[in-house]
Amino acid sequence: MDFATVIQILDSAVRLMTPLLLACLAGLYSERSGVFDIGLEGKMLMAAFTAASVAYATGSAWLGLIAGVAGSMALSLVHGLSSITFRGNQLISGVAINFLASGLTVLLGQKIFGLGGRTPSLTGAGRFPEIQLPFAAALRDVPVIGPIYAELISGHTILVYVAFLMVPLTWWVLFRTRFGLRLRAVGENPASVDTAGVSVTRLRYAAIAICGLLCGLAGAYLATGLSAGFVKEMTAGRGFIALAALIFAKWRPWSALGATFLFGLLEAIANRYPNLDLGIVTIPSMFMNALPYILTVIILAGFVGRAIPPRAGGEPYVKER
Amino acid sequence: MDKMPKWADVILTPLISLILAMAISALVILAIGESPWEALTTMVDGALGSSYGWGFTLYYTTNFIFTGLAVMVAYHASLFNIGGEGQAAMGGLGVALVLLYLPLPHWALALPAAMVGAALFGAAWALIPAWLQAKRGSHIVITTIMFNFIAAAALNYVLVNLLRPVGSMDPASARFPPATHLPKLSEMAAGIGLDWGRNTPVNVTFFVAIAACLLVWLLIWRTRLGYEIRALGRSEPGALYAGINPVRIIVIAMLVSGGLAGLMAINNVMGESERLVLNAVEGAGFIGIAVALMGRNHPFGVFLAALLFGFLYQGGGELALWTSIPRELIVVIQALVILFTGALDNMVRMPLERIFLAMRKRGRA
Amino acid sequence: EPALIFDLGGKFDKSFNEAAFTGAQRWVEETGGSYKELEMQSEAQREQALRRLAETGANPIVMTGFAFGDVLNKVAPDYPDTKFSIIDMVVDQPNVQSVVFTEEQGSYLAGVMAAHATQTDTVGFIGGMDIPLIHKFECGFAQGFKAVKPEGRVLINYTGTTPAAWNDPVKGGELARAQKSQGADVIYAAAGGTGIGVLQTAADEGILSIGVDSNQNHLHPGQVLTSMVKRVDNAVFDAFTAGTDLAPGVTVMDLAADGVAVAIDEHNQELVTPEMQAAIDEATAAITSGEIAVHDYMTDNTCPVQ
Amino acid sequence: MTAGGDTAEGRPETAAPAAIELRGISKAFGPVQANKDIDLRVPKGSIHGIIGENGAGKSTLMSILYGFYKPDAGEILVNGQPLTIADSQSAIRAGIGMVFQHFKLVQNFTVLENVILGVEDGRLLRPSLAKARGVLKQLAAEYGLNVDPDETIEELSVGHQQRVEILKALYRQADILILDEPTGVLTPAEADHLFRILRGLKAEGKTIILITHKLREIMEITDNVSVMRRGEMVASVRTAETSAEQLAELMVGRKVLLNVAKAPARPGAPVLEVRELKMVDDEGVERLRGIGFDIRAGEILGIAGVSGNGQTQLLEILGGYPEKGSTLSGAIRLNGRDLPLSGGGCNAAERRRQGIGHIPEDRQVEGLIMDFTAWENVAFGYHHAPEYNRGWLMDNAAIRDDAEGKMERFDVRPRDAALAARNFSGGNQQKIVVAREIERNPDLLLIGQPTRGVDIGAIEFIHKRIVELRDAGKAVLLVSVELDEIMSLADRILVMFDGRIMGERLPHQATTGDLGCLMAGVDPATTAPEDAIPPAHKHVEELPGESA
Ligand SMILES: Nc1ncnc2c1ncn2[C@@H]1O[C@H](COP(=O)(O)OP(=O)(O)OP(=O)(O)O)[C@@H](O)[C@H]1O
Ligand SMILES: Nc1ncnc2c1ncn2[C@@H]1O[C@H](COP(=O)(O)OP(=O)(O)OP(=O)(O)O)[C@@H](O)[C@H]1O
Ligand SMILES: [Mg+2]
Ligand SMILES: [Mg+2]
Repeated sequence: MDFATVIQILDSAVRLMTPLLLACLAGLYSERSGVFDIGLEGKMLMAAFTAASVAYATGSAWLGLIAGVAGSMALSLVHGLSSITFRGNQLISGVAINFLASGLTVLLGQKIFGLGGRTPSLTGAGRFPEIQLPFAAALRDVPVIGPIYAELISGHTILVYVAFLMVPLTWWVLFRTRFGLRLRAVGENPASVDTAGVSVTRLRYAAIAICGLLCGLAGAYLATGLSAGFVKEMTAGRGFIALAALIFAKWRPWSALGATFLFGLLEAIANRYPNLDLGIVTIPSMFMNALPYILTVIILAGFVGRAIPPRAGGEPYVKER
Repeated sequence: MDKMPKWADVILTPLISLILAMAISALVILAIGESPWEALTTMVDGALGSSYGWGFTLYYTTNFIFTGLAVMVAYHASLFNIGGEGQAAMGGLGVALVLLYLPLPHWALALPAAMVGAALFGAAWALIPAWLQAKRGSHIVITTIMFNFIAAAALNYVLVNLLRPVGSMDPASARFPPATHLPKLSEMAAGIGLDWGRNTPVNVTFFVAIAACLLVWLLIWRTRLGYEIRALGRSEPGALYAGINPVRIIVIAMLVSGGLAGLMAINNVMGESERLVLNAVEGAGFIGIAVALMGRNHPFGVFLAALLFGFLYQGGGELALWTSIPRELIVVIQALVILFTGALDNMVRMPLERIFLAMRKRGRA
Repeated sequence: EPALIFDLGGKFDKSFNEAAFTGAQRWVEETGGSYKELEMQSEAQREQALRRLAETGANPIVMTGFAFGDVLNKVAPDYPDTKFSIIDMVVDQPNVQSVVFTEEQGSYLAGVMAAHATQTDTVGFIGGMDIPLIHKFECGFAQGFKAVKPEGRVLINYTGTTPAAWNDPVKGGELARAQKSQGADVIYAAAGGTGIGVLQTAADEGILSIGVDSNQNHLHPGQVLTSMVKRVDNAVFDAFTAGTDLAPGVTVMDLAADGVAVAIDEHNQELVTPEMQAAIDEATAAITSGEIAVHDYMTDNTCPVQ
Repeated sequence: MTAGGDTAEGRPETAAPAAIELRGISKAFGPVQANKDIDLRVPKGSIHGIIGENGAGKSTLMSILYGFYKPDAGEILVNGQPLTIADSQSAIRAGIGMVFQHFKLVQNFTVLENVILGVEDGRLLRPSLAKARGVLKQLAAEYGLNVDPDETIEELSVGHQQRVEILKALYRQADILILDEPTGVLTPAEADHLFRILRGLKAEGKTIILITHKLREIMEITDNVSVMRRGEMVASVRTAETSAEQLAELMVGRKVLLNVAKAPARPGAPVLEVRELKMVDDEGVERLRGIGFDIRAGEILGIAGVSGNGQTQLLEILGGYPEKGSTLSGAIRLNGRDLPLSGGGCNAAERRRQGIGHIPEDRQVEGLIMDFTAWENVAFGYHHAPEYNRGWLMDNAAIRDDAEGKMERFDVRPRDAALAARNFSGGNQQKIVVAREIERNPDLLLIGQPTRGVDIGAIEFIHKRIVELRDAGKAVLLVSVELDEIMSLADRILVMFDGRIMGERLPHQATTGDLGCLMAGVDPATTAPEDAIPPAHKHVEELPGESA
């Protein structure tokens, strides 16, 4: 494997990890506040659909982005209603949201565009362009650094940079601000927050809204950044992988970066080497495609140490029984 | 003292939730420019209006009973088994292997043999997530989801490379020998001179499913194992105190759960398609979650909820077949039913409780 | 009144279901007739749908997809007066017409074109779900390519092993990029909705792509080399037109019968050089005359070229 | 009108507005009426005690005052001003601070983070943390409230965690401090330290409300005391004008014997022998550091100690379910036979078969399945017993019969075997557990905190049954944090501290001061008396009637 190939694989990994990273951070906010969310997949899907629809109708990727966020937030609100206000089962709510998104996107898409749930292909300003960072062209020929800068770092859509910036930002918010302190506290022991005179409900809704926002970005990136339009079920299980990455990362932002990078890298390698020839055996492509799932199980089996979720996670906060 | 009578909790709450889900569904139908009333009549007619419709409704019901019971048994041990899909798919593989490779002269022999195969394969597929949960604490929700994906990949590999007859386009196994075909309910009805549900897939497995309901009820509420499953599900420290081995119970509960999910293959693989096709489960594993929840984790409730979802499935199928409403509408309706009966049930329960409390206070005064 | 049944992928699958729909629409436009259509919702419904249509008097009944084969074998004898037509599968019944396509031949031509268009001597193939039918496309494509460029390279990727593999344009795009980075400059996508992503990325990256099933040249004018069209629309149109006189037996829609072809229209005319056209014509002639026998992967699950 | 009204009116403090005045407070949780039309006056600068049985509604009342629950009816006046306390924020603003019975701390936060939570200055944490660090240092100096501000809560002992809770309140500049059962988890010395702090706060003019089950503490520190029973305020009196006996009677509504009458023990052969028992938990912390003792037939061995010093682990090991991932060494012998410490033979079911009964420390988490019916719980742990089974199936009718008999004999109320355990009151829940374990006639009965949070009437009953079991020639191991209970029940007393046995005493020789020192890890026999006994202990010993 030569240097150029490594760069190309890394470049692909960056693109593939971006939706995972955004969704993973989305889950991080929600779960850190004590609300488990297996509906990331559904929210991303809904966002991808609304983003693509509006981007197509208006010809503006930015308006699409806003719509994507709105679509995802709407589902977040449903999740909030069931798991915060009505203290329902968070897992079930998540399952329902995934179903809802998978049905509604096609139903509405078919009604609006008549293409069996697909949106028409986006062109021009309906998509987020790849951004060439300054001096990318000039530096391209500098050895080592040149390709890294020009090909790996430069040349992604804005949402990729946003996703990466979200990591330090999330870390900062979580560990350096009042909001972060309270958010972490409410996921660990909501009663401590409540007795401190801060509303548990409001904090959790805020967390869930951020979760919706980030899932919205992830979905919009899928539909208007990576590809040019919506295709039904286009999230293809990425929400679940993001969830696994979140557990792998033990609910920490920098680790989330690492975990999603690992999954992105795996997929990039599987794409590049569909039949991985290890000399003695050749791993068939069917196995390579299932590899992220198998790996997730292996990781969860505790080879990275036990992941302890936020203590109040999954439990509705009940003051009066 | 409970806040409201048990019947209200068991019947009234799900019923009102269901009505709410239906009301929202009606709005969705309106939003896509169709008539909810027409949709409803099409569904009722198609699913319940004839012995033909019933034949299909009961066929789907049978599927959902198995997956619903599977979710329910695990739930009593407070395990959330989302892996019914993969376990049922693997159960299909078990059925196929038994029927293709064992010379079974008669369905009455083939049925128990296939049941063993289905249950074993389904249980085996639940074993690893169970063991990981019990021993390493990895979250069973995630592992079972992953195992669904892995099952799909594995099944694809097996069907395409191992079981597919050469020259066949179809990633499906060969047909099972005719001797192993299960009697359809319509044939049994014809046997007693009744013209009921001709050409519908519902078969003897329906009775197996009902027997499974009874057995699961016995298991959970009448046996020591069930007692231990329920105790562990309610309190792990309590279970330890009582000498119940959590690892053992988690593994057994998941094996039973996976086995039940696997048994679904008797209905769809052995009873209906009579060969193993890709994606034979068609989401029944996920619907099992809703069925168990709506059924309040009681076998009788599971039966009723499975019937409801059987109706939705068949009625919705008819809707998509004969009207211009896309089939995804069923998915939306299912989602709403799951949401309202499973996650938003307190939205109904809380006001109901208040009403019952007020009534009781007035009664006392 | 004829009827058309779509398989589980649905009417708008960007693949043969959609092609069948197009054929039916054309028949409606030309004859002013009307037809019944159904979309499958679940496996168990196949038989139900067939019987219900037969009982309502629909004739002929056309269905797309090999998955109906098994059921049709069972149902057809019960309705001897009804004519059935099944696409992509052979069913041996007196009232059934089986329509099969020689996708390997069409793909062979696509391979020939790709070989002429490539400047890097490397082309790519991206399949959807990893099933034998798609290997048939892959193998034909590789044969055509190697016939022109024996030393060239064909990169092969499959999107996945679950039905989700048909609907993952993101992964399709990423696979296309991976192939491009390995030198491929023409990529053939046989992957349903995933293919949309492949074509899109190829256009974005300035390389050529080849569409499948329906004519997809118009999606990115000037950047789709061609589309390997499978004239399912013709099959449906013919069946509808024949009506109750539909001839039973196996109809092979091959290159000679215009069942498969590489689409050349105003969107890709400029890409087709005279020598490429000549090569296409030559290969077409050789295949129709039997001089070249394109191997069908399905017959033995192997492919003579790698 | 309650007694409180009369006494309060006659008092000189009424002239000044009370720090707290509650009028007609009512609160229901669903069908449970936790507080019924409650009036309470707490004069400024006083320490006010509140006592009452388990479930009497004390915590609920205080939580209402703190804005944690909303009252259904009633009025709250702070410093004479009517005030609606909508949430804890408004309570904090009104100068009210509360230390809850179950601490409301974030376990993996540092002390500093816990202190500033909810009262941060500004959006960024850094300035708040810096400021809090300064204030804490000052408070520590002022009241002797030392805690390392950078330690995480889970690393702190319970006593220190409580300090953090008090610091939280003081940091919020509370003038009125509510403490809900603060001493349940403290050693006598720690409790004394706490009381010194409270006196210091009182001297500064702060008002303190103290909830406790321990009459001795009420007598020791409060100025006034209110008694609650079944959600109602039954009396408010000046502490100086009442006695422990009178308060106990007010609490339960009848005369209570504060001491158990029992014949001297006639110990027989050893039933349980424990030798050099060591245990290291999964995090590598040594919880038991070599424990050894014998219990003989017809003897009650009491183990005193502050919770968290290895008693829980000891009970779990003897009960057959040592903590997951722990390593054990040493030996346990029952009736001369070795019991396995690990492996297949080491589980609670096996121990029961060998004749060990176990009343666990926490009935709600271990002893009962709260969602099971009473009859299902009667079989809990014994569900394999032949009399409860018929072949493959459990014999529910037989279990139910048995349960009804037990409920009858132990006076469990309501006598409805089909009621879920969670719908019984704490005392009755405990009676179900006690009935189940005692009526099995075990050779050895392990008992953890038999009367924690149980009302005085039920305590009396449970104590009697334990003594009866002893008199029937059985061995009893009694673990309790209540010194009074240990001293009145046990025939011999061991004191545990930090996984070790600090010493052995006979009840009639021991004093609370002596035991208290052992509980704090100081052996008065080996240390000079001056250093060992904290000054406040003299005071404790002067209290009448309690420690004998
Ligand atoms: N989800 C449900 N849906 C419908 N009916 C239910 C449901 N749950 C319980 N029931 C009804 O309530 C009755 C009692 O059920 P169950 O077996 O749980 O009772 P139980 O109190 O545990 O009885 P037992 O003490 O005999 O075990 C059943 O006969 C059943 O008809
Ligand atoms: N959050 C709640 N929801 C429902 N019921 C409650 C709640 N908190 C308390 N109760 C009930 O209200 C009653 C009074 O409880 P409370 O905790 O105030 O008693 P207490 O006097 O503090 O008892 P203890 O001595 O055990 O602390 C009890 O019956 C209890 O079960
Ligand atoms: Mg029952
Ligand atoms: Mg209390």
